[in-house]
Amino acid sequence: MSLPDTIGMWIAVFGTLACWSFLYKDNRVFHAVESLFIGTAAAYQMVYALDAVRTIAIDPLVLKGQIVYVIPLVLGFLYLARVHPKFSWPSRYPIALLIGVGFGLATRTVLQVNLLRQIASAVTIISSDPMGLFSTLVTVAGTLGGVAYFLFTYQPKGGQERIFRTVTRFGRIILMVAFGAMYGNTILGRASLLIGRLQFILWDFLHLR
Amino acid sequence: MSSQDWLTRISKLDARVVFTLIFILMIIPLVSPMGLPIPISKEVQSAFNFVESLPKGSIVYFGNEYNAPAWMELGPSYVAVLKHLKTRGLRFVFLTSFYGEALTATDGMIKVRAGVSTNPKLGVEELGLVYGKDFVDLGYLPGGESALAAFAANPKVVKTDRYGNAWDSIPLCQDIKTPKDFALCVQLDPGAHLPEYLRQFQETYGLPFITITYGVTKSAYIPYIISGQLKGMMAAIDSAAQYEQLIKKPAEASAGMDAVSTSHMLAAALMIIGNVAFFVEKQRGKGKH
Amino acid sequence: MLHCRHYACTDSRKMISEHSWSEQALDRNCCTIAQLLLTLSGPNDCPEKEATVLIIAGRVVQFVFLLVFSVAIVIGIWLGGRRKFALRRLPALEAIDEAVGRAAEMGRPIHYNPGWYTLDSVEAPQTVAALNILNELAHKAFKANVPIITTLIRPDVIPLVDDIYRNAATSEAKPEMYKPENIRYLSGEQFAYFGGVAKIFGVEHPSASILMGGYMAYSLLMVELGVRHECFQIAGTASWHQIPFFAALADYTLISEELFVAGAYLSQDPHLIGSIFGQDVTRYITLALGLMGIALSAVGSKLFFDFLKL
Amino acid sequence: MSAFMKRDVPLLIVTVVGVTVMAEYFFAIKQLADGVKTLTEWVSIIFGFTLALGAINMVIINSRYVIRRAKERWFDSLLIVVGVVAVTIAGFIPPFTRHWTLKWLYDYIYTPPAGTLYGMLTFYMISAAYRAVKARNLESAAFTLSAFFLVMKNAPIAVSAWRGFTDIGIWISDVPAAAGWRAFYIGAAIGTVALTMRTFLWRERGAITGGE
Repeated sequence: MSLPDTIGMWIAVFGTLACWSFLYKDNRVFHAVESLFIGTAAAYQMVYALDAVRTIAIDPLVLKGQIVYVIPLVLGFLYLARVHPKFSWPSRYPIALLIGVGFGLATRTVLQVNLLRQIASAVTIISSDPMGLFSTLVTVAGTLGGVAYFLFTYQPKGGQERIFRTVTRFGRIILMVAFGAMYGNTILGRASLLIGRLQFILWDFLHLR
Repeated sequence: MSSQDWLTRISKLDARVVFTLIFILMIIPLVSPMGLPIPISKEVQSAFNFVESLPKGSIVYFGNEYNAPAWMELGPSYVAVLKHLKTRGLRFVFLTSFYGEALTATDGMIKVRAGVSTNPKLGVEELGLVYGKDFVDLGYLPGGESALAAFAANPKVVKTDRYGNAWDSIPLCQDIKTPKDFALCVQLDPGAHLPEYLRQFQETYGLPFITITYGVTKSAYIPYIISGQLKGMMAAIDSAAQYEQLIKKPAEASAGMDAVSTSHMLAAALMIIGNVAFFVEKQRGKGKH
Repeated sequence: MLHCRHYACTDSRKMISEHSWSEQALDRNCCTIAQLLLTLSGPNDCPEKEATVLIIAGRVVQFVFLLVFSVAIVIGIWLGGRRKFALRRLPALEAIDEAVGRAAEMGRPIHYNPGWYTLDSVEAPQTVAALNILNELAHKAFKANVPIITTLIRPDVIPLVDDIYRNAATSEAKPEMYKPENIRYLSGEQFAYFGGVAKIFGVEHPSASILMGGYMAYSLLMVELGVRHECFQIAGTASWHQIPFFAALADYTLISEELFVAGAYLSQDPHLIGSIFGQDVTRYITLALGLMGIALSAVGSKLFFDFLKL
Repeated sequence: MSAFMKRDVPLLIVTVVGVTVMAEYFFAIKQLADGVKTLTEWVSIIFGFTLALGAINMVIINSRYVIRRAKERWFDSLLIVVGVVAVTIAGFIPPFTRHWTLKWLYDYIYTPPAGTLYGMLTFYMISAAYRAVKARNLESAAFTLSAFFLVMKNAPIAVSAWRGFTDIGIWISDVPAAAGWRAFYIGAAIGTVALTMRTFLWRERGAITGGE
């Protein structure tokens, strides 16, 4: 292994231990490592993004004379003009463009992905054996109850109130089952990353194998 | 000590005590493995069976998408599959088109860079692979799905391999004319790129697929298994361990599985204890009023 | 002529997967750059026949639903101007007053984070919803002389937060509360960002931490940090993979849609409340659609699924 | 400058751009497709500048702490500034991002803390499970039970003791949990459409114009 890689690896070990120390107590070493991490990460992302700006916009503008790229570059500089309080409002133009694109992208597929397909899968009858029918029932009732839970303006009157409360409570319980399942499942993925770290320290550095 | 004290202590246990318990319970099995049994799941078994069924000399295409910090989720399965391919006498090709990092399995430094090892050597290297004959690394073809489409239409669009060798000078590449020359695509998937791969290679060329993905993605991909589009799936460390068991070459994932068991049992035990303590305290509270 | 291999006629479309982000990947298909008018001849034989229909095959139903839902919201906004709608209580949003009150009492700031996603991403609405909440929060907090420290993982929202601070300070006649240094970008890498927030918590001891918007793995670290510093925590997200941690650990939680209505709820603007009624109308439509689907698939008809594929 | 230029034009841009991007998805019109392609390219250019603004914000705030010698703070702030400046210089020296120092920084300064903190989530998940996952009422009982069975399903030792943990775990995630997620997604979809409409109609604009 080359010298930079060797040095780097020792830094990596040190970084790992410094991060773990946070589990015990908030401490200076952890914050020092994290601060360096913050600075490098921010600059690293910026440098790559600006390099992309160079290849996407500046090169075609300068080398090929594609004038249209002046517009996004100006919009980009309006963002930076924000640093001076007097020029703060023009940055709303590029922001408006970003939000427009974001909302457009979000809304155009959201019904298909999050609503229509979910309904289609909710009403699929799994199988006709008793367990399958029971599962289908739970699926259908759970989905409908969960959807009803989100009702904001419905005001039940008289006898409806109890039914409505039962249905939405059931919906809430179903949501909690989903959250619990995700919680339980996530431990596995996180644990495997921790195991990787531990193997690194135990096997490669301490040779405990 | 009265039971009252005992309960209060249990329910107000310092998080650091729990952290220490986790450390101890995960370190012990890594240092002295217990070798607890690892049950094999259907998706992994069927992936293994499919690789077993491929004729000798077939070429396997690796959609090599992944990022270094997540090595432990994808890497062990990846290495296990590579080992299996080699012992079965299959050849393989790597290509990346979504993740510019273009780290490859045969580049042992990936493990070092992922921070999980100081040893820049992977298990596969011991198998004595010959570059250009057993495998070839075509590097990074940028462009995501459109790059995949271009590669599917004409594999020679990748003019050189990762190290700059011309396509025509590589013996293995001579056997690749169309995607139909591949017997299988093993796709590494840290970011839901499977649909793009399926669209470009399966719908047009009917290429069989196995995916190696994150634990959290698993349930999202189960429907692909049911529909038969995926021949198998490995997700997170447990699948990797199962594959290692199937090829009878236990490695890092198998060694880690004891720690998975202990950490999960600890989590379950703590949940039970916490709830019992909570209930007993609640009953006592009721008794008082 | 370019032949577009549309998704509607492939196997993968028939499969229904659970998770939205993978679905979003599924939805990006080659037809977005279609250079031809596509056919509406049904899902089974779509690629080759051509007819002059403007809407891309497989997206007709989606389009109709989007239109119907939008109209329902617009009618809701209109109705809101003429009728008063009562809203179900959202304790998480009422807890915002409690958070401000506590902070004022203790003389400590409030910490706010508007989530992970950039303004141009498909999850942008979550970020904008979070900023709408921040706008209402800023007015309440500045009125009570409580500073808000907004930590950011995405720099593109810096100007928006700055505007919110400035306008809230001006309209509450508390110009001294406008402090640009309380807007802190701490890099776009979630674990570096977390380190920066941990430092801020350690030095400035916020009394409450409000986390809204879309989240990634750092959500758990953030709520645990709040627990460690005994903060009063309100958290809300529509990110399925992080909501479990908020639901388990925060004092109050906004789940999914509740995040999107929060701005309207807090503003008490009758038109916006009306639009929430519009949302409920779309929910009735959704429930009716579901019941129809069940009825049809119970009698063994595939009609419902074929309809959705249009 | 008038309120028109400061407030109305940006709001108009949001609506027009948003509707265009939506229309492009539904209609097969070449001009629309080209327009949206251009827009997304512009967005990726602007995005680079937003990161620059972020870095500037970071340097300004932290250099103030350093200059003031702020208690408990100035040293960390100095490290942040040093990090930003060092990487920026490395990134602007040809061959720019292909310089080996950037790769090295990525491999050894950037990746290890990220990986470690990712793994550290295990500690927090388990300790939080102990502290907070309690059956206080029916809802939290549902959460607790379902988390418990999924944990058992993922533990090989538990599964080899009783195969039933696998079946229960799979049933929970495929049936009730799947139903819960569907309701969650449907809510998110409705909320997104509603927020979009409120924004496009300029009704809810706290975020975009700071409530002006």
